[in-house]
Amino acid sequence: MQKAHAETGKTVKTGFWRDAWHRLCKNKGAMLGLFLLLALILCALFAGVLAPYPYDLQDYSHTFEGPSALHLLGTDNFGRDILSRIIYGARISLLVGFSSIITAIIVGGLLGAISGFYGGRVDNALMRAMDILMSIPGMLMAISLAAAMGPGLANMVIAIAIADIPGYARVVRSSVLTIKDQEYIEAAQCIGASDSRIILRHIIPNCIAPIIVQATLGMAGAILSASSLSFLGLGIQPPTPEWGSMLSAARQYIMNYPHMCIFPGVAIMITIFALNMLGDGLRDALDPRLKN
Amino acid sequence: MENILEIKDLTIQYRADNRIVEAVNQLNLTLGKGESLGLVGETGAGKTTTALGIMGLIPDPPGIVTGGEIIFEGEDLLKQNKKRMRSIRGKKISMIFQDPMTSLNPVMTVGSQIAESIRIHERCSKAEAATKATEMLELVGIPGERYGEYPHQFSGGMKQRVVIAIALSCNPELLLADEPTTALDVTIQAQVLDLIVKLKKEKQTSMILITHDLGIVAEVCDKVAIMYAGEIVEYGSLEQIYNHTCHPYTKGLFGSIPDLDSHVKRLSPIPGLMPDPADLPAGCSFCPRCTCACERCESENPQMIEVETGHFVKCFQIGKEEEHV
Amino acid sequence: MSELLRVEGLKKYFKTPKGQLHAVDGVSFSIEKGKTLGVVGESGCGKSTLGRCIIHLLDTTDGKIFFEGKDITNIRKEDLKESRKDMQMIFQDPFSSINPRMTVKSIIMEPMVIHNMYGGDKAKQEEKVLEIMDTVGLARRLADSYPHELDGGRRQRIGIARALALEPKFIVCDEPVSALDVSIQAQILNLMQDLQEERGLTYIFITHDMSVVKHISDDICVMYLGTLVEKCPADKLFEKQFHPYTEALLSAIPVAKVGARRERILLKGEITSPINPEPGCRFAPRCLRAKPECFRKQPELKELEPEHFVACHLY
Amino acid sequence: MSKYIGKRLLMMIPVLLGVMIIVFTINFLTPGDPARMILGDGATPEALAQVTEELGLNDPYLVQLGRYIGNVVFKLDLGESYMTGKPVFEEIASRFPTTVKLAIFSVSISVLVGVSAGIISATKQYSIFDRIATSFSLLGVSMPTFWAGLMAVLIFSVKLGWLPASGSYGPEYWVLPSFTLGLHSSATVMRMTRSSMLEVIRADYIRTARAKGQKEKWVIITHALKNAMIPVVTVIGMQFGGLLGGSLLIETVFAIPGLGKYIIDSISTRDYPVVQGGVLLLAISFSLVNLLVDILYAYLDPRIKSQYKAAKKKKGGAKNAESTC
Repeated sequence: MQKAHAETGKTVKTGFWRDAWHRLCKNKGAMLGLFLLLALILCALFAGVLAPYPYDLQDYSHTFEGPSALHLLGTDNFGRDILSRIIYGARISLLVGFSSIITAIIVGGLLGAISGFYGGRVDNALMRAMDILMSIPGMLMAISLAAAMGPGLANMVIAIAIADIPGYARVVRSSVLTIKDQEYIEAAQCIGASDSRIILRHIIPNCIAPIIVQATLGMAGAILSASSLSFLGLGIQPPTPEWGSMLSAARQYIMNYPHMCIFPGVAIMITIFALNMLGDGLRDALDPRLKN
Repeated sequence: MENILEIKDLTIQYRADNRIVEAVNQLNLTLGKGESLGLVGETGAGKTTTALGIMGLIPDPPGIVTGGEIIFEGEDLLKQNKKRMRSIRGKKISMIFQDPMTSLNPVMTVGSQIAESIRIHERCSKAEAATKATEMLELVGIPGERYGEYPHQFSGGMKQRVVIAIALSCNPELLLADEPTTALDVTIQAQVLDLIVKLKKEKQTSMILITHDLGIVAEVCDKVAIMYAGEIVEYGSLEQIYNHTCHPYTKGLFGSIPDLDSHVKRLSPIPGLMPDPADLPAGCSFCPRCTCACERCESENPQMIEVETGHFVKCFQIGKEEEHV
Repeated sequence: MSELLRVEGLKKYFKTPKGQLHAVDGVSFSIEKGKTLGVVGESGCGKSTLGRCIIHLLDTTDGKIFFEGKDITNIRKEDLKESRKDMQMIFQDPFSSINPRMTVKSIIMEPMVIHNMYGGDKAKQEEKVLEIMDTVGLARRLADSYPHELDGGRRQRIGIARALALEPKFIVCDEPVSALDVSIQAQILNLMQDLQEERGLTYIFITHDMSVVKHISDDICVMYLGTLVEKCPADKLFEKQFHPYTEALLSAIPVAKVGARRERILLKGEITSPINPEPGCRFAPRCLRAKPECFRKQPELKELEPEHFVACHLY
Repeated sequence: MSKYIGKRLLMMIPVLLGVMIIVFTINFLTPGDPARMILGDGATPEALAQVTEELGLNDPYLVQLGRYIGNVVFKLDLGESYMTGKPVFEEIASRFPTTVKLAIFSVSISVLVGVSAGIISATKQYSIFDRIATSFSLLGVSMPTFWAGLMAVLIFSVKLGWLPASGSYGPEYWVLPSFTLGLHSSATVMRMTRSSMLEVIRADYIRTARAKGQKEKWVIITHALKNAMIPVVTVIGMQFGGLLGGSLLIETVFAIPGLGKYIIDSISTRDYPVVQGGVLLLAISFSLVNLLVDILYAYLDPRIKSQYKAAKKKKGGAKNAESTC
């Protein structure tokens, strides 16, 4: 199609990101994911405006109430409005997911890039270290780190980030290795480009796409880990509203007041679903070769 | 001579994202028994699609055969059911694929891949099939002991020999060879071509050799069909095409290859590029690149004309010249 | 005529888990200014490695490279950048040899930016880019296009334009037309010849295609498993070959003429491994005329006829 | 083959040492005074000092680390539980079988459901089955395990009353936890199998098999399956790690007295030797599973096996001519 345009002289502005965006727009699933994600981000940003009640407002005359017009998703054991707590909870989940992924990508990406670009002994040493880290299942790693460091938002972010680092190091390393093999890297050496220019102008722009995909899917994983940690009492502590810790508190009332257990879980599910859909869509959009 | 294969008005399209690509466009072709036909064209001309069409292996989606007939030994292959097609594939018509690196199953021994083909079409025990597969291996110049080895233990040329052994294991009537030597080095190519020609003679197989290399065609084929943008633009015997070239595209192809014997300082290439197959010109598809195109070429698609016995050309200019003469 | 590049006993070994891979093993030749040296051989013969050693994309294991009389084998990093202006390379794969995230203009301009040409004047550089695009036959309107919008032939023109941007004297061409269709291949070959005439360029033209190499070269080197087996002027080689490998190689080329089929010499077996090679002639295991001596000692390059060098014990 | 296994076993040694170092270091950095944990809050400073000295807690990090590794490797000594005073090894060894049982049940369910659904989905791409299965798997991967467990309890125990909600007193108690874990991880296995199958089905060697006239069913079974399973096996291995991590959550949700719940309980009682030992044991089991995966991998993919054979016989090197260009 584009060839035809070039042929007939019609100048249609195209670029890699523009094309990818067009492909993404055609993907209904990805658009649904993006829409849900934007909605969640809005919830998190404007929780104060959107939530019908403050998240910690206790009302002992209305405890354990099922969904009603007053409390759309019902109330909990302290009579707090579950909807409001879920809306505020989006803040924590998105914050934890985002910051732990950014940390993991920066550290893991750097290690992977060094490993892939320089190769040899550095690569060997780093990759063996990553192998060792990866031989402890991620969830187990996060749990033991969280247990050692104690509960709290920052500790949870660090625990999740550390558990995720080896994965990113591998992804970045393998894409750097693929790009390093391309002839255009040799061509850049040929015209006298310095190492830093090659890394900045040629390698990084080309491995950003797979990193974005990994980050989107990884953020889903990080939010899952965060809620699991909080569920086990190792993450966010009450009364701060967090979906996992809400479920942890609701567990003992499952026999009689199941609504307390359902809605926070649905919130987690929607978030993860949105990120997964968007991630899958991005993968197809950013790597057109995969899709035939 | 009796015709083993007759293709009439074959049209194959690929459909994706509201785009219709005419890969093969009203193609007509006949092949006599025992003949070798060279199907020549550049990337995207629709050569492989034609071969896959004959095999009934067009990937669907996105490919669809939208019209025409493929008559093989009196029956129209496009009208046969799946079961009948399976009994023809590998038995009566078989195919050698372009890339020997990827066309063998990496987790099966080469011997069992040959034996599989024998077991499908011939009533025989496993042991008999294995014996026959070993014979086939030796026939293509690979020691029988290597029966139990895996494809990755073979070099490219050796793998292509295995592919040939698979294709010829059931003595097919028609062999479709799709660029069988393009991926190989010159000296290995010579070995493999020699093998194909030798076996073809021994087994009296008819063959369609798909290639972009006019040199290979000159050495192997009796008939030549030149393909451009999904159509046959010139068809005739080897002698007719090479010594009485008519179509401007064929002339352009010959002008593009450096000659080993004479000394030409400059080549005379065809200007421009292959048209986008999703957006073919209204008239003759070669018209935008043609040096002798006229107004009629732009608007009207020329028909095949027989310029001499058995030599067909799809070009208005040829008819004109004849008239002038 | 003056000599532009001379290579003496060039060796490049790679370490592999199975042993030393002798990719290039003692190759010597020289090229005169404004001429084209064709290097032919089959895959694995070390021709690409040779090109990459000359252009300093790979370090050489042993041997010497002289450019305009200066020894540039172990050139310092700062000097290397300077010498890049004189020596450029055109790559094989029109798809992987240009960065998919850069526009045509920025690809061609990058070398000028790196070397701060035209005093770093952006407008001047841009003007120069458009001029080069004209020279290589790329329409100016494509300047802001991305490579994926263009076909193989145009992409290869971008690669050529990038190499020309520094106005080099010497270009290593690594199979520049083998990924292209014949009609496009002819266009690119013509372009390269025109450029050579206009700018007095010197080429090393690496290829596996005998007819292309004959067409474009003044001299031809035939390589087999890292060694140079025969070297002589292009026309001569096709009239008379001495080395049995060259003979077989030439006889294997299919000729696009009716009844032109020559007596074909079919080699036995396939190329042997370049890892820890046995002493003696590399071609001996496949050679139809090998003598016991061939398995013991590697033959030297001898001048059998004026300008015709052969490395073979038979002569 | 045995050489390959031997090499993999040797490679496990540094990995296990590394795991021990990590587990010990995490614990070393944990704030809190073990002596106080053992003696309780009422302990005198003298007693505290004595216990600290006995446990060697005043020694430098490396000395403690060396002692820890020495104890684990040579005496299987993981220390003593602060809570019960019994050796940690005994405590966790008695609970480990429960966790292993749960993991094996769930992995079986996961592989059975995931692989078969993935294969059917891929071979019938875009069918109703495919759409339903992909939607379910997408929901599956989006669900936290523990919430899936809670919902299973809500539906099957609270509402329907079919199965017990917690504890482990008989076979019926295993149904909910194993299916929750198994179906949950089958979602990932299914997605991987499907995409791997889809990729393999498009491969050239599948076309070769079809060109032989092979029935579609056998094309899938003999050619596609083994190739498609190569990446899936790796994912199943990774899933096993996920299941071991997931068992901590699921055992907590269903109150199953396994190692997972024991670790979680010990975290809340700050019984760190137990946590340390438990995590170490789970990490070692994961490494062993990965070893099994690697062996299975070599069985599925002859290319890995022959890397080791080629080193033995020198001929192999000469046959596979390396390309250097």
